[in-house]
Amino acid sequence: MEQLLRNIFDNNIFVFTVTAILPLIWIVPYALVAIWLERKISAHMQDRLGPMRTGGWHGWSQTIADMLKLLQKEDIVPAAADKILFNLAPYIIFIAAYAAYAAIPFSSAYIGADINVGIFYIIAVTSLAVVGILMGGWASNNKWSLFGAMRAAAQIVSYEIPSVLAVLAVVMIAGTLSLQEINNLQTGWFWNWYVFQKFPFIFVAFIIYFIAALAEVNRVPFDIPEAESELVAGYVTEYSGMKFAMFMFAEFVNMFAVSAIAATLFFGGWNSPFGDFLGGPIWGVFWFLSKGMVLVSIQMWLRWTLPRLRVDQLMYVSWKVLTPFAFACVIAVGLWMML
Amino acid sequence: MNLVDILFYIFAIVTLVSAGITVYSRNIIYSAFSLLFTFCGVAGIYVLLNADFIAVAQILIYVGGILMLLVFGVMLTHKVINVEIKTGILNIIPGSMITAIVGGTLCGIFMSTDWLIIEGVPPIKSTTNEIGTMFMTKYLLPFEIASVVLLVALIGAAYIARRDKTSKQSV
Amino acid sequence: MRKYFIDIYKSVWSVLIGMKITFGHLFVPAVTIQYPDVKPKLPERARNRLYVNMDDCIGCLQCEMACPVNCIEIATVKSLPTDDLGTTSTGQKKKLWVTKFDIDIAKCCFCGLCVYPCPTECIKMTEVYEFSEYDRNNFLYNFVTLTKEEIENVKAKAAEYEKEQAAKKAAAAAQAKPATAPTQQPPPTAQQS
Amino acid sequence: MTDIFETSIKTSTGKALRREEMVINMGPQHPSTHGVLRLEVVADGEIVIDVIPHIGYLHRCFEKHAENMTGYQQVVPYVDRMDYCAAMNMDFGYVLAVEKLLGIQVPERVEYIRVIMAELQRVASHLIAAGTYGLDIGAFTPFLYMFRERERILDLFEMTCGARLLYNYMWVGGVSHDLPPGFIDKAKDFCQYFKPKIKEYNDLLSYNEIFIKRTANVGVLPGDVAIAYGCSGPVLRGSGVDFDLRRDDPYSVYHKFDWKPEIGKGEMGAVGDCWDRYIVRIREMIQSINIVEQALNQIPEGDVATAIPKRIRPNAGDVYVRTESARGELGFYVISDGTAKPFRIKARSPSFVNLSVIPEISRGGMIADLVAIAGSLDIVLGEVDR
Repeated sequence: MEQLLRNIFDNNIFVFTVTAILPLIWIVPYALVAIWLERKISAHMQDRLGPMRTGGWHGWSQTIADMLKLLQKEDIVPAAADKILFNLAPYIIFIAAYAAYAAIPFSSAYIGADINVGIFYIIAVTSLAVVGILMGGWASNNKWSLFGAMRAAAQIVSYEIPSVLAVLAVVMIAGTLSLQEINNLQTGWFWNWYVFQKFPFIFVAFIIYFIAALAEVNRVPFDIPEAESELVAGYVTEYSGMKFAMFMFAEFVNMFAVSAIAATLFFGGWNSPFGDFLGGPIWGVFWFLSKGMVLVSIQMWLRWTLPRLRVDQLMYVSWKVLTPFAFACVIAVGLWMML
Repeated sequence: MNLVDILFYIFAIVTLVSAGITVYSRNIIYSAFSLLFTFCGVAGIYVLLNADFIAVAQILIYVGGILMLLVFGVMLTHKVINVEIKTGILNIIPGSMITAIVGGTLCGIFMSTDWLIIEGVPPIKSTTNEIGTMFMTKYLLPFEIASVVLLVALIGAAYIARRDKTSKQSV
Repeated sequence: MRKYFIDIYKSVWSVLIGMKITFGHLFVPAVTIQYPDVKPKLPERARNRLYVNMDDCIGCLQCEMACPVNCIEIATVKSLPTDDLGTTSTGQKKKLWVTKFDIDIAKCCFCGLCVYPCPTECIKMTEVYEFSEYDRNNFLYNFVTLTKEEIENVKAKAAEYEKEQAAKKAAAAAQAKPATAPTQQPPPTAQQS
Repeated sequence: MTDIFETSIKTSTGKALRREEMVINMGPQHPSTHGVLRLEVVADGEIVIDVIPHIGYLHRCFEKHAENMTGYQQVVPYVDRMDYCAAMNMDFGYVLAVEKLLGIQVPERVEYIRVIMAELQRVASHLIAAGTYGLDIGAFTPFLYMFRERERILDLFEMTCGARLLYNYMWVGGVSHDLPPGFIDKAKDFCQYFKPKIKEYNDLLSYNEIFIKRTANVGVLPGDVAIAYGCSGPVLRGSGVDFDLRRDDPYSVYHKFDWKPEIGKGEMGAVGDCWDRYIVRIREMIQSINIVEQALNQIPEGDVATAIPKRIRPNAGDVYVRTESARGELGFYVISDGTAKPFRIKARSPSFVNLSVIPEISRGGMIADLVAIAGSLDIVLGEVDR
């Protein structure tokens, strides 16, 4: 891909810019569709219909209309807020969400940067979001926002541990941190996917990763930083207009990012489930995106089913359930590999 | 001046300016948050030095761990209800003396070192494997000592944070 | 330790049950309706906007009395014996000019208490429920059918008639001086006859 | 308040760490206060040290209004608006009080209609209570399922009296309309339709492990404390006290039906925790549906308007009548001075009394627990503030 672009444009800076922007071409329509999908899924699960009027077929353009509305809204900064940090926070959160896309392999031909420490890099940059959340929550100068920010920070930091351990189990089998190579190792039929290897340890690792990922992107049942019945809206309480949209956007971008990582690590990424059937780079994008979207849909499904945990129970789940199980998985996989 | 040079200067400027804010800002929160950019700038310079693993570890540990701890500390030790958290200027004379001594020493070392300059950029290759191998062979003892120290710190922290068992539990 | 594993098992199991239920509902037809396009059929007793059929109103003020929020305001003027106001659909003879019949629908609490006492069934609650307005003043519904001039005219006539009556009465009183003690006639007001 | 202050966190050397409490206002505009209630929370981090409820944001001078009405009948729409989630129960209590003052005996059919309406209203009210409780805990979907069923009850009410929320249906001496044709069949259909839904709620919410973990052993209200505070209704029964005015001080025709009050048994934790209060409501719905079915089968024919007095002018005197509303003991104390206007009406509203235990049972919990407790008490602010 990069070589192709280099041949076309013959200018390094331009090539890098184009490569960097490519995921945006996916993310923006994805976020619009995902927000619409979330509404529709929630509506149908609740025997409703959801948005039906805007745009014709099942209100498909509702999110676009909402975006336009948010764009036109007055940009309100509370008088008591710390203006610099208040304005900076949404961008940091978005940067953290978007930076992960640099190392996500969309297809065998396209990856933003095929770095050797791909998965490690993604784990590192997503932790940047915590800083943004703390910044936004503190700068709002609202006690509820601060509560939300504190909860978010504690939660994301805690859940990084089981998720990293679950990833480690896969990395141990693959023997590499590069996502593109991990994908290459899973080619062939779907039983070559890591989720079916070393059964059931990697499967358990996947469950652990998925639960931890839910917590890291603040989805139900781990949405306590935003818990609308407790903290109103947590750290986004004081935000409105486009800045609020940035938070929302980042949340959905993050949702896909963690789903994409799960798809890559456990479900063969851009590999077709049926060997060479519908293989190749172009179909690879299709497989990758559909695997990601299925996982995103499961996140939504869970959200509209479950109540939310309390702060201490959330910590309990992380430290006393997920972390020991993840450790057990890592050790079991290690022993299996030694045998 | 090629792309890598431009990037280097960008990262250097980001690092220096944000480090300056960290030091000179009267608002502790600003100091803490500008550390974010310092760490990221340093990580960028690591990348330019072909140390990809170190760069990522820098972000993960310093931003995800240490900066978080700092921000938490600042927020929790003060009345967080108010945005105004200011520092005063204290100990000007001893401070400037120490600064002068440290700065002078560093400058002296910088001038007297015979810098090794290599022609051309070496090919990028992963440092992860080598770091892993080194940890498990040559530097096993320091590695293990570090991990034991961390474990001790962990236990100590858990001990301090533990609720006093003798007093009646209320929850 | 055993409780720990039972808890994990129970959590996973109850989550799966919940997911099964919500997934099943994905394919259940929606129970909601697309409101402005599809409108629910209201039962016949539905209580919504008030309507007054002024042809039948005899100005008895029963509804005004019954209203718990005082949103109805009625003023009446006595008609002259020569006037013929017609009869209501129930055959009652109308005796009063209704010069004011205002309902402040913004105040109305839709309790329906005004409907029951009406002797001619002229005030009733209709099925109209979409009557939002941009201006609050539009919520003051005037039901009076008389024009301003007619009202003035009626009032003037009534006042004249009162005067005449008073004069007549005074004359009559002057004539029948030695009769019973002068009883003060109650002042003619816009009260129920 | 004694316990929590003594157990400050201590270092290993026994020195107490300095703590700073934060005063945080939950409400008046807050999603989990179910209206406009302000809870002044003294919190140490996430731990609630004290709660001070501030009420009065929805005060509409109901009692003063009632003294200035044109008559006793005009008070009914105002009574409706006290507990807007259970307006039928409110009407029921008030008209019983005025009827006792007047000494009217209403026809038996009216009694049956009133019981059917009151029990359906109790189901509707508990559906809101349980649904919004799920919402407080974070589950959105059960809320809409419960509202789906509630809409069917409201449909029944609408075809009977024309209104969906504030009915003004029960009048002194009778009801405003007789049951419409087809009502009994529709109501029976609804009862059949509703019974299996309880299992769905239980599977989706009541026995969900996360829900249990959030509510069991949270906000434990022991029976004696509940009695001491004067709690009533599901809050009292959730604490294991077997007391229901419909059985213990029967009014109307409740003695003719076969049912039993539900009490909390502490299945998931201590007796009187949030889960008990919640499950009592769920089970009461089944009992209410039972009563409705029996009443539908037994309802006699007759005229509903015979006992409605033309003019309500009770003799001077006073009367206190208590009924079991959806939220507990609803009492009306009515004083008449012999005129057509009530001299004084005092309402003993269950939500107001139940709200008073919030500080007692939420100290030492977390903010999320406070939300769970406030939801489990199921207060309606219209009734608290009147």
